[in-house]
Amino acid sequence: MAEMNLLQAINNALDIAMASNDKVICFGEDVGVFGGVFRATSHLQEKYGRARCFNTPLVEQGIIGFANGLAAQGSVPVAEIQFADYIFPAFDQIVNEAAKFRYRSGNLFDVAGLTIRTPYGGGIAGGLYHSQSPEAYFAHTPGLKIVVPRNPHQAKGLLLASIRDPNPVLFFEPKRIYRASVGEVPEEDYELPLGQAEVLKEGADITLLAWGAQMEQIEKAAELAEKEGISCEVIDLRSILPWDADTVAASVMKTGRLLISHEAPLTGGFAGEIAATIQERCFLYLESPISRVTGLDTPFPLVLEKEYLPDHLKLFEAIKQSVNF
Amino acid sequence: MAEMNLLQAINNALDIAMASNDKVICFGEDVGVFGGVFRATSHLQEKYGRARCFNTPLVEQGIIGFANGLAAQGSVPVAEIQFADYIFPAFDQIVNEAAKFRYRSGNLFDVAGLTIRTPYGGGIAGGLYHSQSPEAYFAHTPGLKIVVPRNPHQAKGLLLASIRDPNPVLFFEPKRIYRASVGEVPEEDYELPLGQAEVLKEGADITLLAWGAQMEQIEKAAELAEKEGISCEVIDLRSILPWDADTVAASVMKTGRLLISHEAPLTGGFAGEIAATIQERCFLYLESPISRVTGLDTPFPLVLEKEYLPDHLKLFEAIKQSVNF
Amino acid sequence: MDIQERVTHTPDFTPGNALQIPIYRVLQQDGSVIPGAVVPDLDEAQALKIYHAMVFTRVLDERMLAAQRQGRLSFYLQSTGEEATTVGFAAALDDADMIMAQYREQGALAYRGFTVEEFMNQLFGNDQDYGKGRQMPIHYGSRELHYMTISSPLATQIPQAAGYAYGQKLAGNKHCTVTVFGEGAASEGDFHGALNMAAVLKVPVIFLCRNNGYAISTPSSEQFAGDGIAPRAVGYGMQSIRVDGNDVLAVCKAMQEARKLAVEQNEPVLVEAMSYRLAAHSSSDDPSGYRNKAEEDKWRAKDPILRMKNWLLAQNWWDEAREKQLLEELRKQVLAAMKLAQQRPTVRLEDLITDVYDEPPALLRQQLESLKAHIRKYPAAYPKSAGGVDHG
Amino acid sequence: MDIQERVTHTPDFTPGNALQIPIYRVLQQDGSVIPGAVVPDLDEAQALKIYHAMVFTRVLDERMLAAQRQGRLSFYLQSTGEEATTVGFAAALDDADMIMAQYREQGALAYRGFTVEEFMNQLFGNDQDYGKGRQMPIHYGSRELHYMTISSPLATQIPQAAGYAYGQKLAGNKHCTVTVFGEGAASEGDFHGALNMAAVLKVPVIFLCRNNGYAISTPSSEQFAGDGIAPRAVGYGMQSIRVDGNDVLAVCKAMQEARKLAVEQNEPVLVEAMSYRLAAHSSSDDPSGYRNKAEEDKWRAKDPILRMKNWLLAQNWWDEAREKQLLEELRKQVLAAMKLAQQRPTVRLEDLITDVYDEPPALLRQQLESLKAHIRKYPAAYPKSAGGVDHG
Ligand SMILES: Cc1ncc(C[n+]2csc(CCOP(=O)(O)OP(=O)(O)O)c2C)c(N)n1
Ligand SMILES: Cc1ncc(C[n+]2csc(CCOP(=O)(O)OP(=O)(O)O)c2C)c(N)n1
Ligand SMILES: [Mg+2]
Ligand SMILES: [Mg+2]
Repeated sequence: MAEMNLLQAINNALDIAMASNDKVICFGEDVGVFGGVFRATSHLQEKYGRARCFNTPLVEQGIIGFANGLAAQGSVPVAEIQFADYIFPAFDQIVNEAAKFRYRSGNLFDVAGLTIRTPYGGGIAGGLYHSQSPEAYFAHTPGLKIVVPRNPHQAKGLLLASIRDPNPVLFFEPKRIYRASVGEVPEEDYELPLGQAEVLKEGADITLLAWGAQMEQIEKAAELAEKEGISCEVIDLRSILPWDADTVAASVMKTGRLLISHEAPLTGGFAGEIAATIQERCFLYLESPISRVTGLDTPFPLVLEKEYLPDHLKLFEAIKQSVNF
Repeated sequence: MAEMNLLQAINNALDIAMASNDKVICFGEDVGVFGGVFRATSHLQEKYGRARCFNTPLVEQGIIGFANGLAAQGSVPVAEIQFADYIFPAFDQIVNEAAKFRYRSGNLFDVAGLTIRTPYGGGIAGGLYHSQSPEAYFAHTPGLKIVVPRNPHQAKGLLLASIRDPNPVLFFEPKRIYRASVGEVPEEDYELPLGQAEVLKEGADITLLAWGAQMEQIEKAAELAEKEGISCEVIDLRSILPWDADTVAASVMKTGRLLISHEAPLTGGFAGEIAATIQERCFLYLESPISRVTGLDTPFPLVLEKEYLPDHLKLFEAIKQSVNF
Repeated sequence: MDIQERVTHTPDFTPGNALQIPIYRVLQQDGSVIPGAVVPDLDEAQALKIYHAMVFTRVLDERMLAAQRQGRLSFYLQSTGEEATTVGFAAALDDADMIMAQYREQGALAYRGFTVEEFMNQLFGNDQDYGKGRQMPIHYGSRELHYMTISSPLATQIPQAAGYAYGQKLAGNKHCTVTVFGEGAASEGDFHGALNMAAVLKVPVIFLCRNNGYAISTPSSEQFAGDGIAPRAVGYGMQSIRVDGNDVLAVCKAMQEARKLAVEQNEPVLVEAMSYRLAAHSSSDDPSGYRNKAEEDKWRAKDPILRMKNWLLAQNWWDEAREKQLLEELRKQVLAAMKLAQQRPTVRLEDLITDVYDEPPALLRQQLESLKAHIRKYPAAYPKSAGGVDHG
Repeated sequence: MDIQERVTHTPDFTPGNALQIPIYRVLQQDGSVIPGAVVPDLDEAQALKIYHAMVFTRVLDERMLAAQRQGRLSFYLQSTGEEATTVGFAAALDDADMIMAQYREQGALAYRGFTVEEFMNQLFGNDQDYGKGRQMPIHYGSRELHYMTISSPLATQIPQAAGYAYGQKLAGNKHCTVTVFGEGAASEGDFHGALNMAAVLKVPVIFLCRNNGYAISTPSSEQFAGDGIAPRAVGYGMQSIRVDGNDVLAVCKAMQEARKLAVEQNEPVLVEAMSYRLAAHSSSDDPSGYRNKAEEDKWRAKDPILRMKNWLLAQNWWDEAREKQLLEELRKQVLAAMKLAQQRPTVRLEDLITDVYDEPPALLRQQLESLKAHIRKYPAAYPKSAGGVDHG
């Protein structure tokens, strides 16, 4: 075990992936010599050479198009998009191409090896274009997997699993806690399962569900609630697509209440999908409406980002409201 | 009044919009001399000249980028994307640019005049890439309006309102019924309100909600249900963003049941957002879980598209299931 | 930095037409080789193989358009007039080079040996279609023949080809990737990203643009303002050549040379083949709305198949009797295969949910089960699948 | 079709370096005009106005980076070394021409008269910021000065500029649009769509590329393989010119000529200004990780402000005393304005939801009301807004 922050855990996972399979290739804007603007790919070019870790020109649609082709050829590309806010020029290559590659060819061809890493989320004074959480935009796309880790240990195991998963995976990294989240991480190679939520804490009165950096807020809110005698079950969804409805439904059947939180705007956010599914599966068990605590239905602001974000206090209030419905 | 099909109604709306405001400009792939591959822009170049109706090069991101700039300048661009399946290269210009233009500039600049028209939907033996219903991909984007008409009369009034609305509007046209949907359309200039759902039929037992071409299936299913003594309230949502939660909630408070249908895949579809909102607003009124009848969570198939689509029989079964819950 | 040394003191603009790239041509329409022209090495067997593929393609296109008109097929798309390009480029490659095409390159597949049955299975989306009846007709693909399954969104295959070729370079297998696209598709942003990345990363890829004058109804004069597509290569520091796309010998030779640059020097190359889309864009299109017959006739006179035939006749490698026999045989083959393909069973209901992921996730399996139960209840409404709902 | 007449019979490839566009330069570093060089018409007043804007920009950049280092500002981005480009191009325009820039063009705003207070209000996101505190520092905009609000996603403004200019052409107002972008941004797909559309549709737009050698850490050798950006214009049939971006006279003259082509002939033009990003990419960056000091020093010796100063001195339009006074004044101005801007109230809570649409829809109004109620409950947790929650 070693103490690592989330960035180091990601760097470590990439290092292990590249060492254990010479088909793994990392690239993106500034990922070469410089090691990426957040330094997630530090030293990889030094270790594995320019052919396997390199800068690309500044063209996201080209990067993902190139990655799709490389994956189709049998390589294992790990492409970085510098900020999740800049993934949209590659939307077509992800949604129309990567996601449909295997299906449309009847499994003649696939982009099994593809992983796309990108930092997401707010709380860093980034304004409209360095703060977005676009996971829901992709979650409407059969054929993709979507993963979001909450801490260094999770990040390493989930990233290694994503790189090796035989499907294209979008890996969203919570950049606000890149350095702030520190923890013990096994030094060896390990994987954590995709498509499975994790119950972090059992509880009786309400289920709290989130992913990524938002888990921190959820856990803080749960502490506040516990002090008022509300017993919270806390779940990290971890995979947005396919998502683990069974674990969530089992929890809600027990607690009778569900609160879901994400930073992205409410309307069309992934909490909506979860709420829709769970109200159907747990209809007779629900004691109060499923509650969503999210960003506002606006672009991401700068000066008032604290006001915009679903923090632990807003969550705490929503917990009380749900329990006192 | 004149009898028109849906395409003629759209052509007529564009004609009126161009005649009544010389700032209205129509362009896109093949929209010039040819009048568009579906002929929605027929004769407009002849009437209004090449400067106001023209072919563009084949580049969706360029078309919408160009349209954004033109709108910022004060013109009223009506850009056509040939198929909704091909809108994704323009995703960044729509989601990061058009939607955020006014907000990020503090209202110094806007793309008020922008309208994007595009044919969507399946049922035409189009397979993966001539069948998609991507409205939910955009519905997670504050700043956009999204409109889907169900018939010629609606199409004309909603398109005229969209072109004149001081916000960027995405206008999805149900291409399966371009020619099949025929009806009386007033010849004069008129607008129908954006952001308002329409109750087509009142009923007591269940609320059926859809939009666009799917309304036909919903109405057929309602007929089948009525024969079995189930009284259906039928609502056309018309605007996906902002959507009219008040009308839907009022209906569900009355009927106690809600079924929502769209062609797009279930997961992340807009029915999820509606179900999440309505379960919250109508919690104590719901007599059965809100039901979603949608496309499968796969890309759009070809040979088995009938099996894939949420047709009137699937809807009818779901209605019965909801009522007999 | 070299560029810093080149200085001028007058504000002279480089004109938009500073580069005027000529068309490389070998054959005249009468089949004679232009004196002094550089011809590819082609022996009789290969020449006849090429010709055969060109004629097959023409016959296939004619018959299948007719089949579409008769309502036997939902959609078809011909390549008439461009067979010299689509067959000629494939003939210049190693058969294991990867081809990532647009949709009008059935000639290349024919040259590589995609059988008439394989064509038909895709066109009719039956149980033998590699694509499992998911894509519209003409979206062929073959893993065995190193031919990437066609995808409708234009130009997406261009950066993918750069990536594929990068993988080939790393694998060190001395193969290249050829991506084919229209002059219309070359307007997409993906084209730009692809060529620039390929040039910077030095990958063995050949970008072959079929400049056939139209993108559906849009003439190339409304598609670009410059001297076609080839000069763009200079903007990326990439080599390029323009070739007469109706001249199979020129296409073949240009592609052989391009392949050498790609495979031996890891140099990407842009090749522009000048031709004309003689038929409608597809069975859904009617060109009379946007171009005149005189223009079509001018190009019909440049028929690439006739040109090659004339050359073969001049070589004494061909005669009219064999021509007649070949045409008859091919027509028969196509009709017979069509009949068979149409009679085959349709795709399996299960294949609605396979290949979305490597394994169908739980939700998809549930969706399939509900669908099956529904079809059992209303078998008449789902004639394609009702029969197979409980087996297969 | 002219192109059909140009024929060759040998498969000769056009090399990737077929076009070598020279750099147009007027001024030497010592301020002397190169003999025979074509210079722009500039009278003393305009020359001094340009110089003033350049020096102001440098002072602003220095002070604000320092402020960022002191933690007074979350972010800053300097334009050091590129002031001749960013001020020089603006000086060649009509003040009502639209500018759609990338983010490093504060020089153009300064030239147009954006006041130091206006700069500060944006940088500190206070109640006077036109952008209402929504975007990061340096995302300036001014409707009055025809300067489009900066947007972070790169290259998106390039096709927008083509569209804006099309609207100007239709309006017949004899104005053009100038869009500025880096050589890195020129790799984006939007660049390609924009230039091609502008060329085909003949719009009065000038594409000004600041080729400053780097895109964050990526050197231009890993950004493109060709001879920079200017030769790409030929691929679109568009005129182009390359200019020494550290030579304000050359930039100004080239842009004056480009503007004529745009406005008088509706010809889009590509202008490439060769320069160097002397500072870090932004306050978040440290270039020591990817380039060496020797390279920076080489370029520091080509300081564009010093070059212009030397010319002004040679013209007898300037002296050291005035230089000293100007610097002192500007520094004082900047510091004073910073202090004021920092002290101003912050943005209104209501502005969280305005401008998403022309009018906030019902759901947004509800969201604001809930937020207000929440802040009233926990005022200490929301210090920026708690005070104003019930008024303003
Ligand atoms: C991204 C995208 N936009 C639009 C279309 C619709 N479309 C299909 S073919 C075509 C024209 C293509 O022209 P070109 O590339 O010149 O090829 P050609 O048909 O001439 O062979 C268009 C616009 C598409 N398939 N994909
Ligand atoms: C679409 C997009 N991708 C990535 C970024 C992150 N980014 C900001 S600036 C920059 C480099 C830009 O370089 P260049 O265009 O040369 O301009 P310069 O900074 O040199 O002035 C990058 C990659 C972005 N803002 N937008
Ligand atoms: Mg074409
Ligand atoms: Mg740069």
